[in-house]
Formats: sequence, structure tokens, C-alpha cells
Amino acid sequence: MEQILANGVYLGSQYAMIALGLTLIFALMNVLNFAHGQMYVIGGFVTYTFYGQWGVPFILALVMSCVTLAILGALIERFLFAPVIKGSAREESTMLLAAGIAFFLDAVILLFFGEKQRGVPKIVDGVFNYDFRLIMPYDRILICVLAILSIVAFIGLMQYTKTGRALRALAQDRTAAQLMGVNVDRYSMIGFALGAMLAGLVGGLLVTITGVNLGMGGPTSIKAFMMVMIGGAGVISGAIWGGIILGFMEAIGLALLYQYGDITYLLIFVSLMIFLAIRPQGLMGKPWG
Amino acid sequence: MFGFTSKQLSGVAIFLFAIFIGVPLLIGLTGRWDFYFTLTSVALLAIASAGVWLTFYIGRINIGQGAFALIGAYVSAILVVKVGWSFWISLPAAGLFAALVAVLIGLPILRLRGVYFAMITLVLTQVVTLTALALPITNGAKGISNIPLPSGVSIFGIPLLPDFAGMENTKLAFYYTACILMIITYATLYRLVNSRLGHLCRSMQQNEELASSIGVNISYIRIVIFAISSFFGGIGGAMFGSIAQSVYPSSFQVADSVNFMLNCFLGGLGFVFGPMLGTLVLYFGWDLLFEFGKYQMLIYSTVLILIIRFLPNGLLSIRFGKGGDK
Amino acid sequence: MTPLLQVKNVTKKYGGLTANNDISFDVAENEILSVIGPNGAGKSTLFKMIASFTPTTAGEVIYQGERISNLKPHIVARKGVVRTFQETTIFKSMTVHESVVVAQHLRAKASLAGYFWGSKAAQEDVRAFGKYADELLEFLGMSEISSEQASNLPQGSLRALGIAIGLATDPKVLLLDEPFAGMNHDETMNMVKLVRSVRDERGVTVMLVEHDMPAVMNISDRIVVLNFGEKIAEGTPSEIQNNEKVIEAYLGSVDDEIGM
Amino acid sequence: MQRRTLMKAALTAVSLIALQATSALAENPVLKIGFVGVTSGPAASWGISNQRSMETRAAWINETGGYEIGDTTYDIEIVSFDDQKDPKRAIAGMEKMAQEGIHYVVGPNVDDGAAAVRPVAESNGIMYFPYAFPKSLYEAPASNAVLGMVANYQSGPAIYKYLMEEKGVKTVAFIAANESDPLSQRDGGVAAATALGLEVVSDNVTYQVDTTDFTPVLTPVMRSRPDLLVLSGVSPANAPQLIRSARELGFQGVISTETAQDSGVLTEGAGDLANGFISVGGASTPELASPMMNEFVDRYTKMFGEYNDESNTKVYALEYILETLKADPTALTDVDAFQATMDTFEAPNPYMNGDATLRYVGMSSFGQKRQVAVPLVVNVYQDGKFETLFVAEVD
Repeated sequence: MEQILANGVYLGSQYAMIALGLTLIFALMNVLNFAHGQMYVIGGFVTYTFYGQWGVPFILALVMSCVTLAILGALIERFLFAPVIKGSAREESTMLLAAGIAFFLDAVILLFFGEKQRGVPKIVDGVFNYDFRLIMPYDRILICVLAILSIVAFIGLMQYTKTGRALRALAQDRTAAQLMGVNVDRYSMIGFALGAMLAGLVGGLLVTITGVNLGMGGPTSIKAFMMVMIGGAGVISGAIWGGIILGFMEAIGLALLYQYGDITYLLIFVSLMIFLAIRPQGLMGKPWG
Repeated sequence: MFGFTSKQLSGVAIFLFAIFIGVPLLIGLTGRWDFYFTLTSVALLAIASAGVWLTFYIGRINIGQGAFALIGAYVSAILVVKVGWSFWISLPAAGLFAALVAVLIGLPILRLRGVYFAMITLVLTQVVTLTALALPITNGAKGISNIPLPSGVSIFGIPLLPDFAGMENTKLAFYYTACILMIITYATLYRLVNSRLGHLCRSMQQNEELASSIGVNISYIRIVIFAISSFFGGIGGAMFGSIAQSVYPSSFQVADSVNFMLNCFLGGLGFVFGPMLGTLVLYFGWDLLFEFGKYQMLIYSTVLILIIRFLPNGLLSIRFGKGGDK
Repeated sequence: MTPLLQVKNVTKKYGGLTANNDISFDVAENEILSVIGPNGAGKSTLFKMIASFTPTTAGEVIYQGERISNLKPHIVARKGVVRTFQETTIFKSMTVHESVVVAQHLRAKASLAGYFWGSKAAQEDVRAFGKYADELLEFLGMSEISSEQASNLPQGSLRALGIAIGLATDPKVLLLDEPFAGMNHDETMNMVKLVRSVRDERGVTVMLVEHDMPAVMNISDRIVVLNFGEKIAEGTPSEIQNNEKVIEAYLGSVDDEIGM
Repeated sequence: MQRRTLMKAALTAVSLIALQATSALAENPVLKIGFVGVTSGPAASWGISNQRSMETRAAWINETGGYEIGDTTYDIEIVSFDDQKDPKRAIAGMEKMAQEGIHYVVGPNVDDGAAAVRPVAESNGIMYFPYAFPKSLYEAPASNAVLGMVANYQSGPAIYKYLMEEKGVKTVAFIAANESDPLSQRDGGVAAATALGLEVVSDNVTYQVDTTDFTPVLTPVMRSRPDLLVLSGVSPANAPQLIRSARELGFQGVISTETAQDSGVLTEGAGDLANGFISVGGASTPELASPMMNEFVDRYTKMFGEYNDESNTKVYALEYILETLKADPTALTDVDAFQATMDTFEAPNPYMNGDATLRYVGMSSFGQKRQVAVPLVVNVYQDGKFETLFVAEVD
């Protein structure tokens, strides 16, 4: 039982962080960013390169991941998404752009970082073992704490800073925000950069535990979509809840259903579909996003 | 007939001539026999994409077509291998079964809109793949292989369809079959869109509330359209199973569902023939870039990004200028 | 004579909030009845329930002896009770003419399959729809904008288009949601004339929800007044103008909402 | 208008470059060998290790003057097609190979792709060397597929038997990704273990390939306290994480897999926790690697920056194709001749010390010789590199 809870918290916190960036971008620009997973992977590879290869301190490497992704996100928004949104008759067309960017980033990752699974030295050694009832390596505990701290910092940023307020206004109602004097173009870019940065940050954090390889991008995006849907699209608290719920669903599902083996995930997905069919706006979302 | 203008009719005639005579001639001249399979794939994927386009037409982003293609492929394979049906009977059966599944699943999920519908259909693709892995009738992870080629069909001794197994060159036979199916699909689609059902769909796409206020039974039409869409998916999938002579849970997966959707976007959502062109460009484009080796993906994605950056309403919007016809 | 439409003890609750409480009134054939009241009085909710866009919590709506509440909107529309919308709810990328043609689909004689194959009946229908659309648009004075894309229309024409779409379904009862909102005096008077001719020349019973008092007084045969979800008065325009409760309700709310 | 002209210009430029890329080659006649497999996306490492080992070997041959078959010396050109792990693309790839006039193709890397290309390969006279295990590919009436490595149902029993005898292993647990290939391999492994008299204590726990935390996945497996944990069909990306989680959960027994792994990946991903991990490799350990193998590794590293141990097993397919063609030059265009030669073909194994030979096997598994005889080298990971545990032979 303790183990399930601990696994749930650990998974939930990292999932929530992945979902946060995605939902932020969705809330601001109504873009379902298919390339989110690839951004996460790039974040992982940047930290790998700095920390794992060049021996830069871990925290500094993390910062480099954040900076790289923020710049990448800002460029992508400025030169690709913004003009496409302006010129498109239906805003769903951005899905094609997002998918194109996902393919592109995959290709870039392959060329720059290669096809192999990469990992970095452990940041902390040792395993916390409470009577074999609760086993959790220290590095996971540390990453979990860091993830939670980042989430708290992000919420703080959104609640108490001028940027955060502007972003929230933008997410609520684009036109109204514009009327209130928010520089919509500028904050869209900042928001996108922030979302991409979050992806990079999680990538950098998790590379210490799971390592990173170019194949993780697509599946990560899809998982993030699910979390966002569970919580409600475009809602910050929804993304956090969605992450935590999916984390616990996996932890509990795997613990209870393991004897059914192959169908554990089938059941998770089916229950997700049933949940969405009954409550299409997710836990916290406004109907129809 | 059907109220076509002479310009449209000649366009259709040229198109038919091109795919049934022009392409084989060109392939014969250049010796690029491999293009038969590529073009067959394009035709079949275009059929499935037509279904996705149709759900777009009622304002739903469908990322679940891979699921129905997989269902179609399995139904046909099981009917042929385990029940011993002729492939030609299993083909419509596969489409119908996919449509039936679509009705059952559509009832609860078609109420959803926007990204919510998109996501639930994406999850559906995963569910069907995992179901195929878990079920005994689909042979689980081992898939169904060694599916026989389509057998001949004759009525009163007059051969209607030839026996593929006895053929020297099944490529051409599959190419013609796929093209005929594609033409039927798009003719159907064209008629559908330009008939009353199409107008009702368009009214729903633009405003479901207003549509129901003028007496449109929106839930019924949603189901009908989703069923037709999935029928196309099932047909495309079944045909593919027959060409590959094997079906695996991974024959159609999330990536395929996403690709079907992208085909529609790329071609242009406002144009009936958009998905056909989108499929051709996306699928054939990959093949053409084969020469670039490890830069294939890089160039492919760059071109894709450039297209959407400069033609955000799809390739066909070049002809009609910005804003298109809808 | 039995009334054409009866609202019987209709109540609507959203969670703990009561939007409409025990409202009853009748609508006679061929009359123009307005529902008025300050903001948040529950007028729109009432309309939604009559057109079955939302179910009632209690009570029912009877039309020609049949219950029409708690059904599906399209079924109610098929029976002849059709609503228009408060906002600019239109088919954005259709032309005016197309919109009116689509809205006639209930009158179709051919089946969907018949349309697909292009049967005789369907071709007949298509011709009839086009002709009727032309007539209707001329009647509404919209002939010259008939091939205009709806999203390009000015606000006044949009409202007229909403009514055109509603009328094209051949309704017995037309529910107009704020047809005069945002119009200047001249536009409003044109619209009043239009609504009246809809009733007079097409025999359509009209119910409308409105803020614009002068227009309402001008157009209505009878008026129902709601306040905080309750019906507080019902009667002819002159009766309503002199009703204590109504005056109080309106004075108690924000002045500019009276629209005078 | 301008836009259209621009696009036309771009297209022309692109096709010109493409033409040049294909026409620039040396004086010797060129022998094209194909590769159809996955070199992008999640499973890229499988195909890339294949493709690169082929390209390394081809470049080496060409640099040293070419490869002599019959009276002609050929330059070897590798034509690769990325099937994106999609069976539909794999068919297109095989068609492309037929188009290029290629009769010998390495790949595809997965079950569904290998099954899907069969009709094309057989009708176009292409011999192909998949890295996929379904027996139906190699048993009659299938004729053109040659298993390019040791199948798990062959290596599994050897490993289990060794562990039973040497380490006293009595109970075994299996864990596999929820995908066709790993699940099939797991089923094969379970059958083999049962046949050997091992007690299978857990065989139905699966994980999604995109799992980032294996602790919840492994917890129930660990509760069954197996002596041996088999990671069926594990991808090199997942292996270190699984090992790490299992060890962190306190698992003391042996962990093994029947697929090839990369020591660098294990070092980075699991460090010392991977010590004792048993996998199947080629002949690259110092005691077995011939000078030629070492040179191959050197050249590979020089060409691509980094070696991948998965290539130890993947170096063979090309060698087999070329050696067999050398033994019967008529097979260059005649696949039937190739198949006939396969029954009797034998040549020394250049990559391994000792008197190992290249020959075709598979009689006991498939009833016909449709498998390359790669030495079944079972490795154990220790402190950053593989050591040979034992070497066995497949018939």
C-alpha cells in the first residue's frame, strides 16, 4: 500500500509537470502541441550533454535545458505558429504544423544525439528502504521533490507576477486581454516559451532516472494529452490533477491487475474513454474547451 | 447526369484516364514498377483518409481511423482464414463491421467536440491495438499471417473477378482494385457532400445548435457520418491486409491515425479531393525522398512545415486563393 | 378555444439556483406575445425550455395538445415550434441563399438516399427549395444580399437572416430571441414591420424575448413579464405599462436596461 | 504565381541533387545489397546498428579494392530504406529493392514487417534476412526469408540450461513489453523454460514501451521471488531501466535477455547495477574477436563516431550474402541457385577466433536451412564491458 502511494506520487508529480507545459500552450493559443514530447526529449539530451558528457554541475545543466527549450519555443511560436494561426481558416490546421515540427525535431535529435539510449550518472546514490514495504531510491525522491517545487514555483509565477496575470488573462479570453492592453503577440510567445521550457525542465530532471532516447517523444506527447484531457484542457489545476490521477491509475492498476498482465493498459485506456464520454470536459475544464 | 458541368466531366475523364491508362503507361515506359505499390498504398490510405475528412465535415477531428482500419483488416483476415469466406465478400463485411463498431462507440463519444473528441479517438486507436494483442481470435501478438490472395469470383461460369493467386503480376491487379475502390469512395463522398446530407453536415459543422433548431437530427446524422467514415476505414484496412497477406496489432496504430488526419489537413479541409492529394503528397513524398538517406526525415519534415507555413489552408487552397470556398 | 401553446407550471433549477419558478401562460394562435423582464429574469431560459434546448425541472409545455418540453430540439422544430438565437448564431460560411435552402430540409419529400442518387423527387425538391428561398428572401427584403457570405453581413442583416432561417422551416410558432438588440431606431422599426408581416402574411404565431420597451409595446398583442424567475404580470401593452409590480421591478433594476 | 514558380524551382533543385547522389560511384561494377528496416523513430537503434554495420563493411571492401565474385570484382553499395517500423512502408521498401534490381536484402527488424514483405520478396525473387522470429517466415512453404540471428527459442533454452546447471536456478519470471515481438518472444521463452523443468512463477506482467518508471511494473514480479528474471525481447532503451528498478527493489537473482544489448547503454543507464546481466551477443569479446572483428569495430567507430554492440550480431548477414554469392556466382541474379547453395555452403567465420564456420542452419527449428549460423555467444556484463559466459551452436 505504501509502495503504491509512493509510486503514485512520484509518477504523478513528473506527469503533472509534463502536462503543465502542454496545457499552458493549449490554453494560450488553442494549439495541441504534438511536438511537446520531442521538446521533452531535447531537454533530456541537453542535460545529458552538459551534465553527463561535459561534467557541468547538474543544476547548471538543468538551467541550460530550460534556456535551450525556451529559446526554441519562442522561435517556433514567433516564426511558425503565430503566422499559421493568422492565415488559417480553421485553427485545427495548427495540428499539421505541430506534427510537422514533431517530425522535424525527431530528425534533428537523431542527427545530433544519435539513436542510442542515453543516461547520466546518478545524482544521489542509495535506496530508501522501509522494511521492504516502501522502497524508493534517493534520487527518485529528490527528483520528485524538485518536480513538486517546480510546479509550486510555476503556480506562483502564474498567480503573483505581472507576466503570470497577463498569461492568465490571455488564456481566459484573447480579445478581452487585448482590450485590457495586454500585448497579445508578445505574451503568446512568452507563454509558448514557458510551456516549452517546462517540457525541457522535466526532460532534464528525468534523464537522471530514466535516461533518454529519441523514441520517447511521441509516446510522451500522447501521455501528456491524456493527462490534459483527464484534468480538463487548458486548465492549469486540471493538468496537475490529470497528471496525478494518471500516475495513480498506473501505480494502482499495475499493482492490482498484474495477474491479468496484458490487459492492464487496455483497462486503463478503456476506463479513460468511459470517463471522457461521461465527463467530456474532464475534471476541471470548461465544456468544449 | 448528376448535374456536372462539362468542365467537371472532362476533369473527371482526364483523371480516370490518367490513373487507369496514364500511370500504367508511364510505369511501363520508365520501368518504375515499385510505384505500383506506392500508388496502391496511396489509393487505399486515401480511402481511409476520406473517412476522416467526412468526420471533419461534421466538425469533428478524428484521430481514430487507424482503429477502424485495423478492425477492417482483422475482420477480413479472420473471415478469409478462419471462416473460409472469399475475400470479396469479406471486404464489405469488414467495412460493415467497422461501421457497426463506429455506431456503438459513436453513441457515447460523438457528443464530444473539439480536442476532446480528437483525444478520445486517439485513445480508441490504442484500445483497439491493445485489444488485438489480447484477444484469442486475433491470434494476439502473433498476428494473422499467410492470408491467401483474393480468389476469383464468377457467376454462372462468367468470371467477374480474376483469381489473384494465379496471376503473374498481382501488383497491377491490386493497383486497379485499389483505384476502383478509391474512385467509388470519392464519388460517394462527392455526392454525399453535394447532396442534402452534405448540406446538413455543413450546417452542423458550422453551428450544431442552429442546425438542431431548424429540425436537423444532429445525433442521428453524426452517427450516420461516423459509420460511413469508419466503413471507409474498414475497407482500406481490409485491402491492405490482403496485399500484405498478414495482419498484426501494429499494422495500424496511433501514427497511422495521426497520418490520416494530417492527409486531410494537408490537402485542405474545404475540398472533397483534399485528402486524396494530401495522401499522395505525404506518402509519395516520403518515398521520393528515399534518395536522401539519413536526411530523409529532416527534409520531409522541413517541406511539410514550409507547406503548412505558407499554405495553412491546405494544398488545394493555392487554386482558390486565401479563404478558399469555405 | 384552446390556446396554441401552453406553458404550464414550468420550473428550471440549475443546481441550487432557480432560473424559472412555476411559470404558466398561454399563447393564442396568430398572436404576437413578448416576454420581458430585467436581465437575469430567466427569459432566455424559458425560451430554451419551450424549444426543448434544455429540459424543464418541473412543469411542461403543451403545443396543440402535445407535450413538447423535454424532447429533442429537432423534434420540437419538426412539430412547428422554431427558435432563433440571441447571439449571431448563423451558418458563417454559407451564403444567405444557401442557409435558407438548408433550413428548408424538413419540407423535403425525397429521402436522403434519393438525394444521394439524384432521384426525380430530389431534383424537384432542390428546385422548389431554391424557388421558395428566393420568395422568402424577397419577402424579407434580402434579395440583393442573397449570394453574400453570412460572415460578411452587417449585424442588422444577420438578425434578419436568423429570422429567414427560422421562417424557412415553415414554423407555426417562431420564438425570436432579442430581435431588436443593438439596433438603432430606424432599424428597429423596420424589424417591427417585418415581424408583424410574418404574423399577418404567413400566419406565424410569434413569441419574442426583448429588452427594447418601446418596440415591445409597439409590436405585442400581449406581454408576459418575468422578474427573478417568477411571472409577475401578464396582459396587453397598456395593462403592463400601468402595472405597479412591473414598474417597481424595472425601477429596481438598472435604468439603462429599459432601453428608453 | 510567384509562389508556384518558387516551388517548381525548389523541386527541380531537389531532384537534381537526388540524381547526382545516385550517379557518383567508382569504376568497379556495383553490387547493390539492400536494407529495409527502421532507422527513425522509437526503434531506430535496431535498424541503424544494422545499416551502419553494413555500410562500414561495404566501405571497407570498396576501400580495399572490392569484392571478387566469380571473375568480377564488385564495389558494394548498400541501399537502405527506412520503413519507420510500419509494415506498409516495409512493403514499399521491398518494392523499391526489387526496382533497384536487388536480390539480397537485410531486414526488416520486426515481426509484422517481415511477414508483410513476404509476398513481395517471393514474387520478385528477393532473399531477405529479417531479424524477426516467427517460425512461419522460415518454414516451408515460405522460401525466401533467412533468419539473420539466433532466435530466442534457440538461445533461451541454452541460457536457462546453463543457469540451471551452473547457478542452481529453479524458478523464473518473465516480463515483456506489450507489443507483438516481445510478447511472442516471451511465450516462446515460457514454453522453453517449462520444457526444461523450470518453474515459471510469473509470466503475464507487461509494460508499455513508453514506461518511464518500472518500479510499479516490477513490484508484483519481485513478489514472486524468482531466481531468474527474463526480460523478453527487451529493447536496449528499456533494459537498463528494468535492471535498475529490479535491483533497487532488492532483487538478488540473475537477470537475462535473449536479445543483443549495448554495453555503453548499460553503463550509462544502470552502472554497476547491471553487473551480472546476461545477454546474447556476437563474437566481440576479447577472447573470441578475430583481428578482422576488431578492425571492423575500429572502422565502424571511425565512420560513425561510436560503436554499437548490437552490431556484433548484425555484421554477419552481409558477410553471409557475399560469401554465398562467391561460392556460387550464378546466384547473383538467380535466387534459386542461392537457395540450392545454402544447403551445402560452408566458409570460415572471419570474425571469430578458432575454427567456427559460416553455414546455414535451422533444420531442427524450421525443417529447412533458413537461418545463418551465428555463434551463439552468451555474454555477461561486468564493469562496463561484456565477458563471454559460454558459446553454443545452433542447428
